[in-house]
Amino acid sequence: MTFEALVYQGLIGLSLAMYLWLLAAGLTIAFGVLGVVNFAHGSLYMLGGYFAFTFYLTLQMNFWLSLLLAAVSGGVIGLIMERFFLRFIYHLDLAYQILLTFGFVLIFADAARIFWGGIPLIPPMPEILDSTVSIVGRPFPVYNLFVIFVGIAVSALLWLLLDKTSWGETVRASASDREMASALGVNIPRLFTVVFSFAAMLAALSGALGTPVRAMTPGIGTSVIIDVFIVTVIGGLGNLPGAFVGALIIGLMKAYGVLLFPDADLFMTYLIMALVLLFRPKGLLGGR
Amino acid sequence: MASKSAFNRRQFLKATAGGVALAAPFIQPAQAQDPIKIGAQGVSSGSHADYGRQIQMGARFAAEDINAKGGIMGRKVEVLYRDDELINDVALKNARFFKAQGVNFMVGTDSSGVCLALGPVLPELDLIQVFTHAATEKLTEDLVFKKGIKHIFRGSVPVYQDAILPALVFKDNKDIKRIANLGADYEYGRTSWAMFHTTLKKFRPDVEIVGETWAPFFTADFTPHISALAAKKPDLIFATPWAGEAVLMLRQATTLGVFNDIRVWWQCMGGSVDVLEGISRDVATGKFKDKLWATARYIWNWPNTPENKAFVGSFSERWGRLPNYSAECTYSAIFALKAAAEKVDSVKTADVIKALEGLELSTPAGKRVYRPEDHQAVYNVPAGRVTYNKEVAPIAYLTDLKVFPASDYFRNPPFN
Amino acid sequence: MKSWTALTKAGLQTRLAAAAGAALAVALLIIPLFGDYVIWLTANMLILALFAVGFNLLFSFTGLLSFGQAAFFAVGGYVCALILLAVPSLLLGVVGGVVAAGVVALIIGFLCVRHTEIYFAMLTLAFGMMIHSIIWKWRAVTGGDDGLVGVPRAPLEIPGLLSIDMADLERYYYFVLLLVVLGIFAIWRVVRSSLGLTLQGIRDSESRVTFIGLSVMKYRLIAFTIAGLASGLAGALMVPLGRSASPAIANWTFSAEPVIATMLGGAFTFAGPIVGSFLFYIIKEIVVIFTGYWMMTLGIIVLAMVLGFRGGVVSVIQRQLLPLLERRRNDLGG
Amino acid sequence: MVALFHAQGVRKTFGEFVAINDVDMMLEKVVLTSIIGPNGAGKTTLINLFTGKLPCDSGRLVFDGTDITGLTPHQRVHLGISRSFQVTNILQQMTVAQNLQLPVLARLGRAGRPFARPDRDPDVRAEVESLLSDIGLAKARDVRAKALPHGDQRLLEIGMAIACRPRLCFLDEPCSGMNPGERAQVQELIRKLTKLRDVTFVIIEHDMDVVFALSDRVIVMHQGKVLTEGKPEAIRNHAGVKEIYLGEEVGD
Repeated sequence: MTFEALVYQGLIGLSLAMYLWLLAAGLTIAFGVLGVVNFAHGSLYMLGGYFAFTFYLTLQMNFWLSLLLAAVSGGVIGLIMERFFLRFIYHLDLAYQILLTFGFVLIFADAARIFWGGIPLIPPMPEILDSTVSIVGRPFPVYNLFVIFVGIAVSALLWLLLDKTSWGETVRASASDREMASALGVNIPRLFTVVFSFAAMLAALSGALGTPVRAMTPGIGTSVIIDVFIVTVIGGLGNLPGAFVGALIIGLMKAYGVLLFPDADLFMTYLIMALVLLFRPKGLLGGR
Repeated sequence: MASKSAFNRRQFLKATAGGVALAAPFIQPAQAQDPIKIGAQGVSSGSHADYGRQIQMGARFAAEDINAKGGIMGRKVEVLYRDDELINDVALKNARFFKAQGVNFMVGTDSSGVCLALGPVLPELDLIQVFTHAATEKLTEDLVFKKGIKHIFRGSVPVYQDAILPALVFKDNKDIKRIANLGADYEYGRTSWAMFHTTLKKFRPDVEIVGETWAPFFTADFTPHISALAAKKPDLIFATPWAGEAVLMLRQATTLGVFNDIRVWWQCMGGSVDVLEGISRDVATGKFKDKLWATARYIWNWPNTPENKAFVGSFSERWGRLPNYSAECTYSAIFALKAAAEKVDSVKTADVIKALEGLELSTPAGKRVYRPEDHQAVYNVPAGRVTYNKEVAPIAYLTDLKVFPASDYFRNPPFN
Repeated sequence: MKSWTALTKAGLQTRLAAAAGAALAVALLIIPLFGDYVIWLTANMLILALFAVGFNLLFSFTGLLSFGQAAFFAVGGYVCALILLAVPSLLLGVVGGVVAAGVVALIIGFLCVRHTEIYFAMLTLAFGMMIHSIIWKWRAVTGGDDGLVGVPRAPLEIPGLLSIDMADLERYYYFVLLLVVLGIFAIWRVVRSSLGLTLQGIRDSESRVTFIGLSVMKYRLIAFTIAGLASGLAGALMVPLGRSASPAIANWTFSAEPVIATMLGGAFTFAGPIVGSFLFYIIKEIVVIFTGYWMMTLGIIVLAMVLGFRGGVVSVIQRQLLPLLERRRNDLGG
Repeated sequence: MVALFHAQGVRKTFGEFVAINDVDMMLEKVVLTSIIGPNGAGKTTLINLFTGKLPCDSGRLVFDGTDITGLTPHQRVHLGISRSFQVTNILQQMTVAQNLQLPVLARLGRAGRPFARPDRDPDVRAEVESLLSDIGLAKARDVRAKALPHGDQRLLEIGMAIACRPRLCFLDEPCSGMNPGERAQVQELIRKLTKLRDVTFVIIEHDMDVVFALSDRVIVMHQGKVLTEGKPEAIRNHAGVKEIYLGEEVGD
């Protein structure tokens, strides 16, 4: 692999990693705090995409606003999921939680068909981002740079939010020890609702970010979720920095994989996950 | 062969006679005035839902058309539709359901895997299916021609036209020396690419393959594949991912500025309405620099015949959408069944099979001939450059149409 | 007194179960009278039932949630298909499929049983999808996404003993019925056996079982392998039925079916997965008649089930119906 | 007196914290030993190391002449070391009888039999019956363990520990949360088994009445080290012991 390819594919991989990172961040935070594995997390990505499409193209809103509103709408969906459904099954076996969220996967997939139809939807590329810059002598999409920027910005915000605010403290406290947190007078139910809908927001943002380059179809939710699981498990479930590392690994693997082992990319991702779990049972950076 | 299948059938009926007696609610013997039932299936859930929708629209539209003109031999046509989810076992279940509902014929099926699974079971069901989307050459070459399964027919074009037609279109273009493949990593992508470059190399030994990448089903981001190919500076990129994947792949290609450097992007199935609808805006804004070429197994703006115009007009009126190839193929398949049945004045499977073999029929797509050897409907399909003009159509469409006689690019028995 | 009610309850339960079993048996035997479609559906239900019962041995009786059972189903199916395409012997195909599935389960299980809870679920998911991508990629052998098609429903032959033609769906249905019943019965015996006791012990308290001198890993692996064998048998029966094998049966979405069926019928009961498998098909059959949006409907049902009557159908019967009946008995008695 | 169990220079650290600090310990056959010490002295950790729940950082464990340092917990059980837990650890979903069947099956090497009904195995039955009467839960035979009152659950766990026919049995606070009656029953049971089956019991206990009434020998631990050991009377009047227990009254 030439140095040029190394850099160029590397950047491509980095942008892939950022979509995964936004998704994985939400999934892993929700797991860390609520202890719930959300199969519908990918469906929230899909809904985020559709929302962004509707705001941006159908309602002719400004692109940035559409991203924001899409994320918020995703958050609202998440809020409803937690407040009226998940809330009642925390005490139950893992399988019930998985099954419940799987039910949402089915519902959202058909809902997308009802509201947006079966055909792939893709809005035009916003002018400002619709160009390329020369990197190692080759045109590189500005949009991918934008995605990378957003990914890093969100990481920074998450860090500030969780490490520098009192709210972040309570989140981390209840992530490490629920009883202790509630003893400290944290309103656990409210916290759960907020955290889950925040996680949903991140998923929706990832999807919204994807709309101009990744057409939305009703089945997209199930096709992304497995990658996200792999990412979070590699990093360690409930471990935020772990999710970032996992996203980088899978993103770069997908990009370089095309050059190195073009015939085995799916297999490689699963292999990586299996190997990590075999040698670091709780993920690379350790999880719950 | 026919006699053999007849024998199977008798055996089959004998075996289930006991069941039939008590299964009145499931199997009604056909009387003259009962409707002729046609079972249609395709994928209408998940990412490819629009293809099943098109099959459904085509079938229902054909039925309405035929019934308006007095039905088939005076009997009304009734269409039953089911979602096959692109899964073999669901498709087989649906076929059994149709059988139980006493359908006379079956049409549809999107996935190659599904049609290959369904084909061999048709004799057991004693039902004809005219496949109207699935493109694998194995269906007609292996199952019909080599294995002699006479219940299989295909009204749509096999991979020949995705793969061999472009070779014919570009063989004389001396600027194209370096070709690359962005393949869908499954049989359809593998076969198409193999057929394309072997055919092209026959005419143009000087052409070299500079890159091959394979993307699995349900790929959300093709940028790694596209950039890997772009690095190889190809003149022509041959791409097989279809439906939603084609739409997002083409957008990603534009963001990578691929269309500045290449001369041609050949998009298999790019002429499909859902894809054209998806990429219309980019076409309108010249994102593809007129370098995007595509084909489909039927396109609404060819042939330029009154029959086609009438079909397109009334179809769009009925459904508010332009007909996709799967819609036209299904529509025409049902008319083929009508013609065959009326020709022998019977809806018995064996009779209709005989009648369909060699049947000539004028359809919106032009004249179709059902080859007796492999039961493949032979008809011409154009390839063209993707363009946009809202005066002509609300969505992107194909222009600069290159039409070759089907005989040039259809593989012929004995398929060696 | 306490023991008396306990007794009658047990008696009532067993009698009720026996009655239900008998009714089911009769129903299953006369199924072919309702025509091919019903035969076909029922055969599929039976196969899912066996698949789910195997899954449930892991889930309810060992405390492991596997999300990769489809892998073993697929191995069983594909190996059976490959054998049938080579040698037309149903028995050979089925046995071969089951053995292959067992071996693969043994290997994957060995790597998985160190884990529990979500990590076990994720690891099984990963290995399951590895099998899926192998099947998808190894085109020379598996036919890639086209799968293996035109698999003959070969006759059931034991040289010198018997030879039964299976071309006829009805005959094959009885073959499936027989093997599924045998398979489920075997697992039922396992659950009631010393081994079953050990597994349930592990479910209740890993450390306690360790400190009465048992290797938790070893017995988890045994359970995992048995579940793999059951999945493999289910797969090996499925392929000759549809006369094809496709990668879809190795996909994680297919691994979800036994989970849903088990939850639907009732986890932590033995009959749950069986009842659930039948419901799973019946519900979908009914739904698709009324709407093309079957996914949404199924999803709503799943939600209602998880939130509404959690234990699933079977335990609803046990918890709600039986007490009523008992009260009746007691009233009559006193 | 012969040494049944010998620990040499056993050490265990959790990060910075040294839980067990190079402990040497000799446990003699049929000498009922109690390990006492304030909370955090490392009593339970020590048992976890001896029984294999935790691996030793360094040191050597010898049981009846064989080095067991590297053995897994269940291997140690087979050699004759069993234990109960500080927090009740029984098979909640199963009946009392089943809770006792399992260790018996394990000892007889029949726990893996795929088709044999455990309750139909005459050997198992006989032994379970005697265990049931030993721990006085014969009446509760068919009750689900989780439905038992706390005291009975503790008894059941002791029953499971001895069902392994151990030669060395560690009981971690066997009497915690028991009423006087049950305590008496436990002491009675421990004495009986020591006599009948030569079981060497090692108990961790906070209730000094139990300790002094029961023990032949008392080991006092403090901050991961053995502070002192000796006959109960000696310990009762040991100055250092009083000191570390300051506040907590020793004996009455």
